[in-house]
Formats: sequence, C-alpha cells, structure tokens
Amino acid sequence: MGKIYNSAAEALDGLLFDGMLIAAGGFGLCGIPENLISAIKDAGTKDLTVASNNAGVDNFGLGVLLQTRQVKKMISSYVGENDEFMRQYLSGELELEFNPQGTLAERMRSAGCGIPGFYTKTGVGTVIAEGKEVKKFNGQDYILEEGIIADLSIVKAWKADDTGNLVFRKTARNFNPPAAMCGKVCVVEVEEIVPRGSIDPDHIHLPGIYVHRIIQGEHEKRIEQRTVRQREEA
Amino acid sequence: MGKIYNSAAEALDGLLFDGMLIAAGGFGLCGIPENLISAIKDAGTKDLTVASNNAGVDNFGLGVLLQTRQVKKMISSYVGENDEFMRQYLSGELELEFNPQGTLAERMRSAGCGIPGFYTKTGVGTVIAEGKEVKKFNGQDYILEEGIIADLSIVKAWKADDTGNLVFRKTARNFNPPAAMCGKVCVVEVEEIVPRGSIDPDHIHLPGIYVHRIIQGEHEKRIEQRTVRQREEA
Amino acid sequence: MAWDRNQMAERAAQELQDGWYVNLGIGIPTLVANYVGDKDITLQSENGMLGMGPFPFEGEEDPDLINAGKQTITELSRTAYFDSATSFGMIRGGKIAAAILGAMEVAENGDLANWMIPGKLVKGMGGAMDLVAGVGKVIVIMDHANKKGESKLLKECTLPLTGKGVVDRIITNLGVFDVVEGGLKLVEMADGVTRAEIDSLTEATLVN
Amino acid sequence: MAWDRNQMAERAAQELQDGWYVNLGIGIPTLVANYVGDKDITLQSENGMLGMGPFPFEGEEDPDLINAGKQTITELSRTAYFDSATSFGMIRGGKIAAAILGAMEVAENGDLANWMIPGKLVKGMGGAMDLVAGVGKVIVIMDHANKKGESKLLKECTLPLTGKGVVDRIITNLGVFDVVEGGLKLVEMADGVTRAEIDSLTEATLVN
Repeated sequence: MGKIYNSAAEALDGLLFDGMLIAAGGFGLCGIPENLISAIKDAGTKDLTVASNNAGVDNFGLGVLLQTRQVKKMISSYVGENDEFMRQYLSGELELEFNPQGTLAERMRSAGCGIPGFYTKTGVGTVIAEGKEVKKFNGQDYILEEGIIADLSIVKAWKADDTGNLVFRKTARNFNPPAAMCGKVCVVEVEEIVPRGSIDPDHIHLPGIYVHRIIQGEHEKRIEQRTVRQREEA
Repeated sequence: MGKIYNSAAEALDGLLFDGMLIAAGGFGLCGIPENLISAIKDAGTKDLTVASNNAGVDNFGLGVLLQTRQVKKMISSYVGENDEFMRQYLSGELELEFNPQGTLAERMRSAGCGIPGFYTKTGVGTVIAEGKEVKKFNGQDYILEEGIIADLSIVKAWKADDTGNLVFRKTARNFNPPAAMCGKVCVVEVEEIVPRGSIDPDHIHLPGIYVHRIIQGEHEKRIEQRTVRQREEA
Repeated sequence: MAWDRNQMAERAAQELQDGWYVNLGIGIPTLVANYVGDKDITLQSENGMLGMGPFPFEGEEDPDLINAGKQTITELSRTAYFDSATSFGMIRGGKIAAAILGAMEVAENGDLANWMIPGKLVKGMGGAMDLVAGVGKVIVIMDHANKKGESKLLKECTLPLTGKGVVDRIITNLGVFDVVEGGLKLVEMADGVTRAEIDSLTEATLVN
Repeated sequence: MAWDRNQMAERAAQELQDGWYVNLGIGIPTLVANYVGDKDITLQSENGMLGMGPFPFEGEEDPDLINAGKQTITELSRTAYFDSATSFGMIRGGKIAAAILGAMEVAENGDLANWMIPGKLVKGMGGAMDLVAGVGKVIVIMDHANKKGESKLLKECTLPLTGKGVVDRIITNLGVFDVVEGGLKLVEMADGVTRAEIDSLTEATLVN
C-alpha cells in the first residue's frame, strides 16, 4: 500500500471530522492546495479550525470554505482581500485568532519538531502578548508561543516521488513545509508525481517522512495581483 | 568589497579574540571547516569555547585545537574517537558541556532565528535537566533550553556563489546550516566558488544572508570509519 | 513644498548601506527600490525570497513567483527561495539590516501602529510585528499628518500597537525624525518646509 | 542455547512494520537492516539522511556520505538529505516510528542508561537522548547479563540515565521483554532457554 491516491476525495477518506484543526500551506493564492480544499468543501466537514496565513479570496482558495460556513475559526496573520471573511469576522460569525506571520510559521514548525513552546520578541507590548507568559532573556522581554498540532495538514508541492519526497517551486514553497510538519496526517497535492530516484536527494525540500498521502492534480494557480512593467521600445 | 577572501587567515582577520565562542559545522570528520580550523590554530587564539557536535580526532579537525590547548571548553554531544579530548576532560584540563545532539542543533538554529529559548522533552529526568526550568505542556514535562549565539561561525559547504548562497553535498550538510545561523559573523570555506546565477535558486540550502566571508580551499576530507562491502563474484 | 511619495522614497533609500539585506513594506516603501542606485542591496520578500527583482514583463507573470504584497515579481541572479519558517527565522534573528514600513501612527517613544483600526479596518499584522521586533533598523515612511490634518507623530499611539519602542527613524513628507531620549529629533527638513510648519503639525515632543 | 547477535537482530526486525521510518543505533542494532526482508522500511541516519543504503563497494567510499556511526554508506533511490536541526526535528516530533538501540542497563520502569560510566567511559549521548524522548517505540537490544554475569535488566539503573521511562521492549540473548505496569513482562524466550535461566539472570521484577 503506497502513498499515492487517485483523487483528493480518496486521499482525504477517513481523515475528516467535524471540529477538526487543519493546517493549510500557501501564501495568498500562491502554493495553495486547491484540489484538497475543493474536496473538503464537497465533504461538507463542519466547525473547522483552519491555521493558514491567509484565507484565500471570496471564491477561491480557503475562501470557498468560508462561503459554505464550514469554518468556525481561522488562525491567520492577514485577512485582507477577502470581503466575506471580513464580514463574517466583524459580525461575530467567525472566530479569528490573529498570529504574527512569523509566529504562525514557527508555531507550525515547532509542533512538527517536538517543541511545544518557544520564546519570541514578536508581539511584546502588543495585544498579541495578552495572556501569554513573559520571560526575560538577557534583560529583554520575550513571550511564550505554543506549537500548533493539526489533525490534518493540506499542502501543495510542485513535484513528489512515490515515497513522498517533495520539491516546491519558487515562492510557492512558503508555508507548505511548516504546515506539512505540524500535521498528525499530511496530505499533499502536486503537479507531477515522478519516479523515485529522479529527484537529486540534495534537491529535496521536504523528505517523504512528513507525507502520508499524495495526489496529482490540475491547478488553476490564479494570480491575485498581476503587476507588470513595460518593455522599453527598441 | 565582496564576500570573497583569498585565504583562511585573511577571512578570519579581525574576527578572532581570546575567550570567544565559536560554533563549528561538521559531524565527525564529515563536512568540517578544515582550512579555517588550521588558520585558528596558526592565529593562536586562546581560551576558546567551541560548540560543535564532535571534536574531530587527535590530529585532525577540531582535535588540533585541543592539542594546542587553545580550547577551554567544548559544547558537544559526543567525544569518542578522540583520546586527547577524553584525557583532557577526565583530568579536568578541559571543560565539557554535554548537549544531546538534537538539542545542540536546535540551540544553534534557535539563536539564529531570534528564539532565545525553547522547550524539549529530550533529557527530562536525566542529568541534562539539572538546573533547567521544567514546564508542563499537555501534562508532560519539558525542559527549557537556550539558544547559543556564537561570536563566530565556521562552516564548510560544497559550493558558494559570490553572494554567499550555499549548497552542501550529501551528509556533509549536517550541523553546517544551524552553525552558520547562530554566528554574529559567519565564515565559510567551500570546494568551489561559482558565478551568481549558476545555482538554481530552488537548490540553495542556505541563503547568502547568513554568510559574511567566503574562501575556496583544498580539502583532505579524511574518512573516519572506512566500511565497505564485497562485490559478489561474477 | 513638502516631499511627494517619490521624494520620500528617494530620501529613505539614502538610509540603506552597501551590502545590506532589506525588507520593504507595501505602498510607498516599495518605491524605495527605484532609488538604491549603485548600492548592493538585496531585497527580502518575507513570503520566502531573497533577491527580489522588478515586476515581470507582460506575459511573463509566474503565479509561483509573488512578493509579500501578492504582486507578481521576478528573480535575480542572486535569488534564493526558502520556506516561511526560515524566512521569519532570519527576520527575528536580526539578519535583515533594515525594514522600511508604512505606518498609521508613530509615538515619540518609538511605538508603532500600522495593522488595525478597531471596528473598521481589520486586515491583520501580516509580517509587520515580526519585522519590527527583529530587524536591525526600523524606518517608517508616512505622511506627517492624516487627511484631516491631524499629526501622525504622537505623544502616544491611540491604535493597537505593532511594536513597542521599535521605530528608529521616521521619514515624512515634511522631514526626517529620529526617535531619541525624550522624544523625536528633527534631523532634516524637506526643501521649503519651515520649522513652524513642522511644529504645528507635530503632536510628539520635538527635542534638540 | 541463547540467541547470538544475528538472531537478536533478526528477532528485532520482526518488530518493524511495513512503511515505517526507523533509526538503528550503533552495534547490534545496525545488523537489524539485514533482516527486514520485503518490508518497506526507510532507515534514518540522524546526521541528516533518510533512506540509508548499505556500505559502498571498495573504492566507492564517499567522505561526504557517512552514517551516525561515521561509517561510509551509500544512498538509495528514496534518499533525502537534510541538516541536523531538521533531522532532530523529525526525531523529537515523533515522525520516526521506532528506534532500536543498545543499552548498558534497563530498569523495570523503562529507564534506559547507555551513554556514560562516570569516571571511566565518557563518550557522550550523541543523539540517543533525543531518540528515546521522541520516537514512537524504543526497542533495546542487549545482552541479558554483563561479562561478570550480572543482570542488565535492573530494578533501578545505577548509571546516568539516557531517558526516564522510555523503553517499550527489550530483546536480549535470552528472550523478549515488555515494560509494563509493575515490571517487565516476558513475551518470548529464545529457543532452548528456560524460565529458570531467565529468572536467575534477571534482577528486574518479572510480571505475568
């Protein structure tokens, strides 16, 4: 029984339950697990807590799970570019735990690395520090942040071999490796599954030990802010 | 003024002082900064504290700095294979702070990542926990470990471009990236300096931001335990 | 004649030193990249990139290559990619020499508010809290006063803080100010701006 | 007839399940790799490698490719390399299903001592403390008694601990033992070994 599954629905079979915590890779709409998000929508799993830097846009990425009201709580650093998210949050329909972006990434990485808590200067003296333990190191205040362990991680990579070794592409790497690390189970969607041995072992970004199930999928890869410059006339 | 220097001595110029803390990459004799160690020997810098997983062998690697008595204290996880080290330690001439290997690696990585302390289960209930703060997470005990900030990191990589982007080779990567991260200054020796742009930006193991000075050097790359298997007769 | 957006960006670019790794925030700070000239500056994008290049030519946009503002960008010969945990590791770890950020309010003790207006604007702090806590030097670029003509350089911030005592230097359309013991120190005035104008538009204590 | 080194290793290999990632310690545990048969087992070497292959053929040794025992090894088609911080991240994070380790002493409560004899042998714990704290299952392989004929399965360890209450199963030359409530439970006896032999060579409490 290998790690490769035929569809997102099949890969998520038996892993979803109401009230679960899901960690999702991606930054904005870049490097997001489009197919797995769709499959979670179709499965109708409810009362989700989702740890993800952003929540997509209104009708794409994690935004679709907000539209269907499947998400009870987001753990995010930035919620702009998503009117439905803002509306649900300001009206009190959605819980939102703001995390500084680096704290969120490190909370995922830490939990995956067996570190239940770490100290950071980020957020000292702000609302982020409220209720958190403060400790001095070298005379400076740091706050204690705790690891996030997810019931499930959903991740997008560029390529995988059949043992789950992953390669990401450019800035689509972003939160995907830390998100993968913090899941009790990690399901990955890729653009291409390649034979084992075809990726140089020194080029692997995330070893297969973090990856439990893999699907190959089609990806729209929508661009959120298309910015260009003009070619100089010849 | 770029990052490339002509020799190990030149690259270390102005960075060495008695009583300093040096973090060194390498595991056993694999991936060790041979040329920089030699240059520190030649410089005669004294009362060093060296954070390194091992201390080389008697006449190679960090072992040469033990022979010259330049080292006051080692922070290491394993000191076997080095009789002079054992002798100096057992006779009280050398201080030794044993760190579990993973704790040592994480203490380096943490300090480099602005995390002055983290909790780990490693060493709970052992001598390693003595004098350390214990905190419960989910009903289990964890101990607080602090980051190691080094005055200087000495690191060995396979290739660098002139901006300091590094690529390591196979298991010679080991402690080199975390050691590089924790130094106030990081000097790297490589087998080859390549033009910028010749390393795929997705294949870079450690970005040049961690690297302040680079030299290209000759490397003996001594093998500590040569183990082989027999070819089956045809 | 106060500075315009580009002049503020140009003035901010003077703060950057050869060899520095720098993070530029969204908005006016982005324009600073246009004025670094011959200096060897490497721009970090906190979503996982060092060596951020300019916008792509039309038709060459790559959805896998964006900056922290989600804009399509390009890579350079010095570029390296990494994950978000590593990216903020280098930010918190003090490897980034400077961040140039926008702000809603700055207080005379260096407090910075730039991430939310309770009940109105709730976008989130993104990477700003990590940046101000971690980088070597925090430089703010912002208009000296808001649209109602009220000073944004305050005795105390009224909005939720991004960081406490974190700002080193402020570049406004009227001039350049350092956070020092006892208040803000006027370092430089924009061409044609008078001290009286600055005094009248500054709530924060100005010290000499 | 007690088990020899290879038989102990063969017995230990039975503990490993298809698809597991496993760390093998130095000494007898290394031999376990010879007995995994058709099972899909990926070996971790804690110096930064998953998918550790056998020793190289003579002349093909690579100084950049060693295991945690500093021995030259080879890579496989599944191999991935990473740094030491990442390596111990996966160990502490519970991603490694099992570690098979040697020991000097094991106590009936699962305490393990295998890293130093004060004043005599001071090699260091290497990665052993991280492994026993982090992996899913800790399996010890060791001789049942030392060279003086004294039990290594004790009521309490006398040497400095590697981990407290961490051992799950012990495979000795005499049999297989689980750490359970109240002491050690005899799970299996080596061929030809009698219960009387085991009782006489075991200081730890044996429970049923």
